[in-house]
Amino acid sequence: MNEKLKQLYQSVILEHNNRPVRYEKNEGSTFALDAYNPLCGDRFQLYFGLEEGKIKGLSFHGYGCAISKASTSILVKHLEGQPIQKALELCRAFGAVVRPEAPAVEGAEEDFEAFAAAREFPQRLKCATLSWEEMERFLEAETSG
Amino acid sequence: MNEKLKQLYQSVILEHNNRPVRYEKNEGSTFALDAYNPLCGDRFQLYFGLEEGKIKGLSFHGYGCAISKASTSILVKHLEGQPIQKALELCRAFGAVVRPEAPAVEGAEEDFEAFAAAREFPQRLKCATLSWEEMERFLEAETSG
Amino acid sequence: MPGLAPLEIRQQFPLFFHHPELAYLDNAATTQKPRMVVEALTAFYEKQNANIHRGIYGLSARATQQYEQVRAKIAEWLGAAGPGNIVFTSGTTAGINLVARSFLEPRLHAGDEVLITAMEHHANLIPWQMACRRKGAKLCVIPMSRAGELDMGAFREMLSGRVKMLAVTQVSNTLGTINPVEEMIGLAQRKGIPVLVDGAQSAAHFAVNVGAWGVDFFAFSGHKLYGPTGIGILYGKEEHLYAMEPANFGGDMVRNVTFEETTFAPPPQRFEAGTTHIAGVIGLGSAVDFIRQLDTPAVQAHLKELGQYARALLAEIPGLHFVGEAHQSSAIVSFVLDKAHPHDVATFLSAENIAVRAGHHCTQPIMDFFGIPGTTRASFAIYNSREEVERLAAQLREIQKFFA
Amino acid sequence: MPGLAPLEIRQQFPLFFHHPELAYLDNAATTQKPRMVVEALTAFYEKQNANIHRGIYGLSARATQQYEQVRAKIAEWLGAAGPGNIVFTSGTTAGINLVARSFLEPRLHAGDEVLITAMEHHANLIPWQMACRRKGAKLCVIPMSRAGELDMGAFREMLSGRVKMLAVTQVSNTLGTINPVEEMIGLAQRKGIPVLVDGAQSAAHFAVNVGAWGVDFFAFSGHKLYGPTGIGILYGKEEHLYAMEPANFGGDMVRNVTFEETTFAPPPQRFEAGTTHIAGVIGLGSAVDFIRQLDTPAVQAHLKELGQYARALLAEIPGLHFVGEAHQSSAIVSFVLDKAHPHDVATFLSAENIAVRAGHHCTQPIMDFFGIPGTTRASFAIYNSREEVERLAAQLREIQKFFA
Ligand SMILES: Cc1ncc(COP(=O)(O)O)c(C=O)c1O
Ligand SMILES: Cc1ncc(COP(=O)(O)O)c(C=O)c1O
Repeated sequence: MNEKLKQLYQSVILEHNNRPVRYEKNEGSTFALDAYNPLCGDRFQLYFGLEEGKIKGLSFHGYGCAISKASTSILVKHLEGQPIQKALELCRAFGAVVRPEAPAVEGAEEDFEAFAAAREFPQRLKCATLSWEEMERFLEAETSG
Repeated sequence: MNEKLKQLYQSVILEHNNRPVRYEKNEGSTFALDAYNPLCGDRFQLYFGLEEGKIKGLSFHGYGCAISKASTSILVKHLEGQPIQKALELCRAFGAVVRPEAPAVEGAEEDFEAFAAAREFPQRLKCATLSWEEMERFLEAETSG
Repeated sequence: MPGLAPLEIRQQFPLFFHHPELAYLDNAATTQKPRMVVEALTAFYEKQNANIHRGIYGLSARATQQYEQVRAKIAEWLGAAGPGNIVFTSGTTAGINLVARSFLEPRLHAGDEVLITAMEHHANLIPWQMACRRKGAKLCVIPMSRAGELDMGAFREMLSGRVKMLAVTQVSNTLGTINPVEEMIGLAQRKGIPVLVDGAQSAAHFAVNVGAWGVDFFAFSGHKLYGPTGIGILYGKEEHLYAMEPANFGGDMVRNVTFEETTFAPPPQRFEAGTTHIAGVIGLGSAVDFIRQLDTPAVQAHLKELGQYARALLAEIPGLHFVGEAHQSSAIVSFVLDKAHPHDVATFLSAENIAVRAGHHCTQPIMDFFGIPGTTRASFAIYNSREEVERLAAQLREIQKFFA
Repeated sequence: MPGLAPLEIRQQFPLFFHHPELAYLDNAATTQKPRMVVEALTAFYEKQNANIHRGIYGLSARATQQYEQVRAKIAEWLGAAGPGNIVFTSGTTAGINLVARSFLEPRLHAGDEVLITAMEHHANLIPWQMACRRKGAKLCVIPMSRAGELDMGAFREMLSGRVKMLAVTQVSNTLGTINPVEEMIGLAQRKGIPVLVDGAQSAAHFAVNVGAWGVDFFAFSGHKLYGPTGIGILYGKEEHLYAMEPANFGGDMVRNVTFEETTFAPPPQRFEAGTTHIAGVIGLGSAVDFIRQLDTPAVQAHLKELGQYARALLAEIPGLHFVGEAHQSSAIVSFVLDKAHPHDVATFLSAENIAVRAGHHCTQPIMDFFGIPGTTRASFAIYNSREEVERLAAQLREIQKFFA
């Protein structure tokens, strides 16, 4: 087996894939984003509310590969309780870590760094960013609207 | 200018093109066949009747290249007055002269032979056979029906 | 050819010269191209290139002749009555859409039914669904077993007087199932129901005889047949083709045009509006030459053996479950692993130079039926070998352990 | 490039290596292919071939990337807002048909009008005619003068509130006329009328800027642009593409599929059902690279000069009459001879290795307008030379004598 890939998975991904953060449905939440990639079928729901401009009660459910599931789990871990503006910055910081063309980011969250290895597997980029991009779009609409 | 082509045209074609046999409309004829090649636009009407099983009063009108016009003129010349069966044989004999894959025909009419040169210009085959094929279809339907 | 020597055949495919280590097991998506096909394309562009049908000069006349010779060759190869039955399309998808829109829709009425099977590719599903929706007709689905075999009893019962069309794939691109299309055509036609067979997965390796089958329509793609992209074939019965309106209007498909009125050329020209994919036709002709020069029984035996060998080795991997276990099946093997998602599996395989496909394979309803989001699929062609099957199995075993 | 050296450029086209004596003057039908385009195709098939969009392994990922890079490149080249405006089609004909059926037809009602011009190619005529017929709308034709110039006064008057679409060719493939499309787009859009420009004859050599023009749709073919057959482009405004139903249904263009219901992917994917002509896209990308690396003003000056030179030499031949003598015209020269039919002329030219086209050029209404059955047409491209024009004129002079 390929060593780079093993590393990518072993550092953070397998752990979050096997023990995801707040992996539960919440049909009654104020917001439910649908992060869906029709080309591959990966699909996660992100449940949350907004209280005093902060993301509250964030959880997720759905089905996808280890990378998409782990990246969504990390999203939940980092965005819960964040003010909208800060959450948006985190989304952008995550994107900057995984995108091959993006400049390296100083001081990015540690477990974002695991996904830097995904740069070597560009065909999996979309898996890593699926939920993050959906959330980013939502937050952008919130801040601009 | 190409000598083969000049020969092909000079022997028979130019003459019939410039002085076609019975080149006249006859809207009142019993039959009027429409020999038309939509790819190039050549189009001739063949006017005639049938009397006692013989082609009578054959004339033609229309527009086409020198080859198609001359070959139609020669059709008119040879088929006028012929019994259906003999006319059909002449159509087949003409086809056999011009088609590159056909065996040479013994005793074909002399002015058919001019068109043998058309074998070297297969892209013009359809011009040579346009009216003949239309007539052949008609005669086949007559004899089989 | 006495038996099939994969390594020798492999040498006819330039891609493996550039990727010698690659185990290319994604042949159901597209096949690689033998040297002679690439050379036919190159030769056309470099020596022969001209537009067809309307040119008097030599290049154009020769291009036209070559083009029409391919039509005749394909007619013969498929067992069609003549070249007039062969329409050049851009692929299977375009062919099926043409039939759904131009053949079925005008004769479909509210309350009518269209039959497809539970294992159709989206290309042989959505066009019928849309025709049904536009006409208020009903799309009925022949059910299948957990093994991925059609329920022929149910099929017989569904063949009512309301059914206006049956569309079925000869081979499932996801399950590998070979459907009894000849029997199905017979049953449907006894009730006067026209049948389209989707030959995307079968045309390359199966003996097709549209004439003997009496099938109404047969569609396939060049690119899955060792041929170029952007070209495919729709076979149709002559009376059907004559009854159909063209899908596209333009040059080269008309008899007469004025601003008030247009009359169309007879088929197949009627369906080939505009400048077609001339080089693609030439390349497809070369691909058919390639296939015909192979020993078909040897090819079939080779693929059967590869499929069986793959199933035998993979069956021993703990936590691996096949998706599709039909008795009659082609060299297409789909599976899921208990702990590893198909994409992760494919990524790990890719890192070891094994190309497989992961996902729904454009058959979402099959995924829904089995309650899974996707499968990993290995699909074989003539250049694949037992050694590649072994590499696949060995890697899958490690992946399964890694994720367990 | 300081000026254009036809002989040097000619060396980039392998066809002229195999046919060194050929004066290829049928470029309005299809152009020859430079070596780099053929090599891009070969390289794709030999080193890169894989299906796109759904593959996780390296080959497929790279093919997808290359494919989408071509889309972005073409968007930039055309001055489009982004790659989302660029739909890969099989050619101009397919693109126009898609717009007529999916954009115009749903918004066309009985009594509405569609405007085209008196000089449209069948591909930019019949699709609109058919849409009008199906909806009981009226096809209105902007008249032209005997010189082959549009009557702009009449056009302005025809721009009523009933008009739902204007479709116009930028360059007439028969007359050579260059139409004032920018002005026409402006006039139509001031009345809220969407405009399609047929770029089949202009995309290769004209500076196109769909963004600056504000045109709604722009369609052209790869094969007339030094690119492969079977591939073309439809540019469309984003809001229009979003509003349009796909023409074909199948794989890769869906969001969700069940037997009951299908939802579609956003454009442009929505319009690219099934496996597309992947190699053709790669080849088209290379053709655009080829064109961009040329010095556009020099190309235009060269073609203008060739056209003018041809018109000057041919004007001296007794009994020769031009068909199309617009003030603004492209390097396309159509003519008739008093005594010789166009086909005979083309045959005699072909025997001297001069390839021209004879016939109605898929513009029957133009022939009806001039009361002729066809023309002989010489159309020039970057590799043509003054010497070829001279050969053409010399032969025509002899032909005219021979038939006189
Ligand atoms: C002005 C014009 N429009 C449309 C077309 C049709 O292009 P294609 O045959 O490549 O679809 C052509 C080419 O023949 C043309 O010259
Ligand atoms: C069974 C089946 N039908 C139809 C298709 C569609 O073929 P294409 O994408 O070449 O149009 C495919 C290929 O993906 C297939 O496997």
